[in-house]
Amino acid sequence: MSATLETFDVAAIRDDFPILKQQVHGKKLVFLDSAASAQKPRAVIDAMCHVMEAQYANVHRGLHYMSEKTSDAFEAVRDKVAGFINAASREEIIFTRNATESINLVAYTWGRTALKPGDAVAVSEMEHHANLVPWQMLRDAHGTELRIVKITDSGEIDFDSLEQVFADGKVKLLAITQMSNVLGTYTPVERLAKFAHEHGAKILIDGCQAIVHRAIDVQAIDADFFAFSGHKLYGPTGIGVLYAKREILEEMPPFMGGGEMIASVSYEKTTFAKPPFRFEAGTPAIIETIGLGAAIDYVNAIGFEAIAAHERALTEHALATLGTLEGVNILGQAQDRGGVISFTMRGAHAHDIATLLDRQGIAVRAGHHCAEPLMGRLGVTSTARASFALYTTTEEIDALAHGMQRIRQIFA
Amino acid sequence: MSATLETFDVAAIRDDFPILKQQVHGKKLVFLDSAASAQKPRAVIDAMCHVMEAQYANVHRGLHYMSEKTSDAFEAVRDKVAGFINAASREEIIFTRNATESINLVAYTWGRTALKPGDAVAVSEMEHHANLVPWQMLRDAHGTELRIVKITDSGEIDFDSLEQVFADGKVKLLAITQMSNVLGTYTPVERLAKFAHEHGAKILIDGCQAIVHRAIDVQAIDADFFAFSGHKLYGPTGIGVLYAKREILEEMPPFMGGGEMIASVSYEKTTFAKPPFRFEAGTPAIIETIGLGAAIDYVNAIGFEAIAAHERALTEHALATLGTLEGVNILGQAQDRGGVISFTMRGAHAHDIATLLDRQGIAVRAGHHCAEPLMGRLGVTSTARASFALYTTTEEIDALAHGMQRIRQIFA
Amino acid sequence: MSHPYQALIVERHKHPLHAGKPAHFDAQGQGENPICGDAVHVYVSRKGMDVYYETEGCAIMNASADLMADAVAGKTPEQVEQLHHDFEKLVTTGEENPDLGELNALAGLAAYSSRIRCATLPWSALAEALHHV
Amino acid sequence: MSHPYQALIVERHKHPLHAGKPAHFDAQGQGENPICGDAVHVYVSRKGMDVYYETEGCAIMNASADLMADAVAGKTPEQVEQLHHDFEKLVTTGEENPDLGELNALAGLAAYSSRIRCATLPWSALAEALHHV
Ligand SMILES: Cc1ncc(COP(=O)(O)O)c(C=O)c1O
Ligand SMILES: Cc1ncc(COP(=O)(O)O)c(C=O)c1O
Repeated sequence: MSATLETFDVAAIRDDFPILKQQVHGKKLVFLDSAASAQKPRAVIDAMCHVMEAQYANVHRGLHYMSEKTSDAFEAVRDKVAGFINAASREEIIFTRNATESINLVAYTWGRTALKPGDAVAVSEMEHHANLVPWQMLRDAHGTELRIVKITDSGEIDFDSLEQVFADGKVKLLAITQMSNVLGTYTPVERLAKFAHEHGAKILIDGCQAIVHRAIDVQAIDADFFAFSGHKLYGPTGIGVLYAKREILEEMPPFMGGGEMIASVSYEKTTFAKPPFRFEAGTPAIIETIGLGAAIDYVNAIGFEAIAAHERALTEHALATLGTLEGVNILGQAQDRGGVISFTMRGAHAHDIATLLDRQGIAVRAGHHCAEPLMGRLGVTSTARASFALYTTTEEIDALAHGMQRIRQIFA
Repeated sequence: MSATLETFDVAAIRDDFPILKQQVHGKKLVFLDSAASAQKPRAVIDAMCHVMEAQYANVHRGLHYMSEKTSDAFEAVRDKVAGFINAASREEIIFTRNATESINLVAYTWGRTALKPGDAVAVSEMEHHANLVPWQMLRDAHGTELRIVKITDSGEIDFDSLEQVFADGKVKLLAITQMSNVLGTYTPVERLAKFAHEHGAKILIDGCQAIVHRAIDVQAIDADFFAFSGHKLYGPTGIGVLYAKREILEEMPPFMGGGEMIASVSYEKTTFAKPPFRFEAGTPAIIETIGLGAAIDYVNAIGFEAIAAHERALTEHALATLGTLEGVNILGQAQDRGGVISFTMRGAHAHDIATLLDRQGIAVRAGHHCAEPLMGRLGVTSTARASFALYTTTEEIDALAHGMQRIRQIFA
Repeated sequence: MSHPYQALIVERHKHPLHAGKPAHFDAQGQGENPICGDAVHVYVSRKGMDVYYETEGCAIMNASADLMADAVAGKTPEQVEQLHHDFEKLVTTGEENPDLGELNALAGLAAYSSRIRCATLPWSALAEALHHV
Repeated sequence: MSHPYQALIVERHKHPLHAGKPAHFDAQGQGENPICGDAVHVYVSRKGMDVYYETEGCAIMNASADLMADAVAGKTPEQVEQLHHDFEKLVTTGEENPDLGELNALAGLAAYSSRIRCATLPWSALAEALHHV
């Protein structure tokens, strides 16, 4: 982990990721599917092993050494996450399984109390199912409305459409991605938050993709809710985060019931703990939370300035290289876009592309990327997608371009 | 891992658990808090490392090697869990974060559709909050009733009370523990299931504690729902299981919305996937599920016959040793009981006991053990609790008894 | 494990022998995979088990449909059922089966569990059609 | 880190000097920790800052209450507030503070974050009482 802005040493970074030495079908692994889930650095693996080998017990109220130490390590990650996204306080950080649970938690608790039947939730045309289906389920169970903010042909938020959707004042929540997992588009979240607030709505930001590539400041954004997953941020699976402003959390009823989330229990009347514990029922993902802490340390040590510069160079190279390939069409052309590139090839189905690239050791994803309605908007049924991480190299993008040429030859 | 029924070699087993070599306050660690969460064998740690070092990608529909292999390993654990509890099919196994989520899932989905306002849910007096609070929340949100089945003074289910609770035919669900995490009592789940079914009710079994110590056969029990956590079964945190009969799952609406749990999505109408995927929204706890698979393999290799025999011997030794200590009172005296022993000491608060034992390297838990109403029933505010695992030794129980004597001297 | 894109697969995808909707047919069936948008429509003429199809999807599905039409030609419904069964086994286990002839070109799919459905979709559609005959 | 059960702690737990409800007092306050059932009731006579208490709980809480009564005797409310503040710092950091005298016996608690509340509960109860004076 020897990278700084001046000396972003991708070879040294790759050495931190054991899996990158693997071969696939006898070929060097070229992993271009990090937007689905990123690989894990040695530091994360070691942190998790260390818990299990040397310092493990259930957390909170243990009263013995192993439990005290494990609780301290666990709760220290709450501080770390708060610092990472610049939350005003640690109590605003709730641990969940993944971003999907974070968003569902909001829909089930805040959604069913702060929203009234007839109120509307607005989402954009480029949401992941995780930020669409919970609002559909809320609509069907609770009588709220679901409205769709259109995107432009270049794959950016259409502000005219946004105005229209908010015109009658019924929208009480704008639930929107900070970075599309299909088009790579970044949305202008500060502007969107300001817009939502001026129109009397709260904003929930799906930060799943953005948090991997950019420094996040929830206070600067003025986000009401912010959700992300550990596994895309070089951390383990099984751990996600929901940030929400303290005054909102204070008012929210609990989601699941059980241990940890109570203040006191009797058959007649149970009182719930204060946030964040009110929202964390049962034994938490202790090992995974500590793993997430190590992932944040890893990313911080490299720094987002360096990461963003590296990824910007990769993205530009990829757009230039893939964009000129005969028969290849890149979807989306937002001004502000990151290292997620969806494409199609004339005469070749995305599935065929993915399987044929895989034979060459190159991992890309193909399908609707959990964004079916967006596929409809783009007029395709599926795309192939290459996505970049801090360990991705220019050579890997060249390998992808070369692979695409071979596929073209096969299907020509 | 060289144990068989004939040669249960606890020393060899202890070698499989790296943490057991740790010292605490300069003393040998005596870990008697496994009922809160068990330690992890090398095999589990290795399995998780292996995923992260050599074979990781997001699961399902990956279309590339790493994703295919990871999906296969992940789904193989579903078969393994099905075999472990003898479910009729793999589709009856749903992965959750922990037992708490498993029970909440049932309360939110089945509870809000199959149960009608006025229907009753019955729980026992010795439930963990995880199997009480979700039913209170259902009562308060949905208008169901919550009824309490009494326990006898020896800490067993009071069948007269059970009859009374079911007398008016309103109870539609009996939600009950298979083993008390406070008293160590096993409940007669086959008999309870038969009773519930004869009275037109379903049965949900909280198998969190029992599954660690006994072979489970959900078909022989005729359980409708069965819940447990991986972390108590020598597996990682962040992974739990809900078993439910297929015909019940088919009818259940989804819990959380997002990726993985859909069949197709449009703004107007989303159709949900079949069980089990319908209930698994978002990126699952991939690494942890594979870790759980390794834990099951580990336990199976030793075998429950050997484990149960070892733990029975430990429990008898503990009851004999602690039971005769001046001033020490053991709570509960069920006929069928396992290696979880709660006790109090005259003149010493449970918290003092726990901290003073900790100074001697002995980890026990103290408090209400997430079973506040049971504390009231037992006439105490808290207890100290020692709990045993397959790596526990007789010497450790002797150390506990010795430690208690020293505490007695301090407070005498 | 053999390569999932044998020359024969690519050939049949590019130059299918049985694609298109026939003027006459006795029954039809369809299959859809909403996950990837794959869709197939199968048309059968009872006499001689003459099969045509229309597809929207990947090369594997196209080739599989075309090879299926070849393989079932002249067979009885019972024989088709047996072939379907053997074919499912082929693509899930990867073990070639001499009875399956050119269908064995799809054995390499076994390494790609998420692609198996692409190959079996035409067969399910045909089974549906035969149920309606 | 010092042992959390210094002889003084055990001594004061067993033979408290300020336990019991006094016949006369100016104010009272209470503290409860539902997690473990600990409860404390504090009675203050304004003159001389004379403190008595009733507790239900562990040795740490009992001893802390008794040492607190000693420490605050004769102090002004402002001085009590300062002591309270210093005491919280003591039990969270484990760093002894010469100004705290015998209260330093509780410094070892810092290693047991879940027990710190046992020691601070009497102080919160006293603060509540003084607010009502
Ligand atoms: C009997 C019982 N039920 C439920 C639970 C809750 O388990 P978890 O915290 O893993 O969800 C526990 C664990 O403390 C338990 O002992
Ligand atoms: C933009 C976006 N939102 C939400 C999610 C859901 O994340 P998870 O599956 O970790 O809950 C993803 C991941 O696929 C995503 O890319």
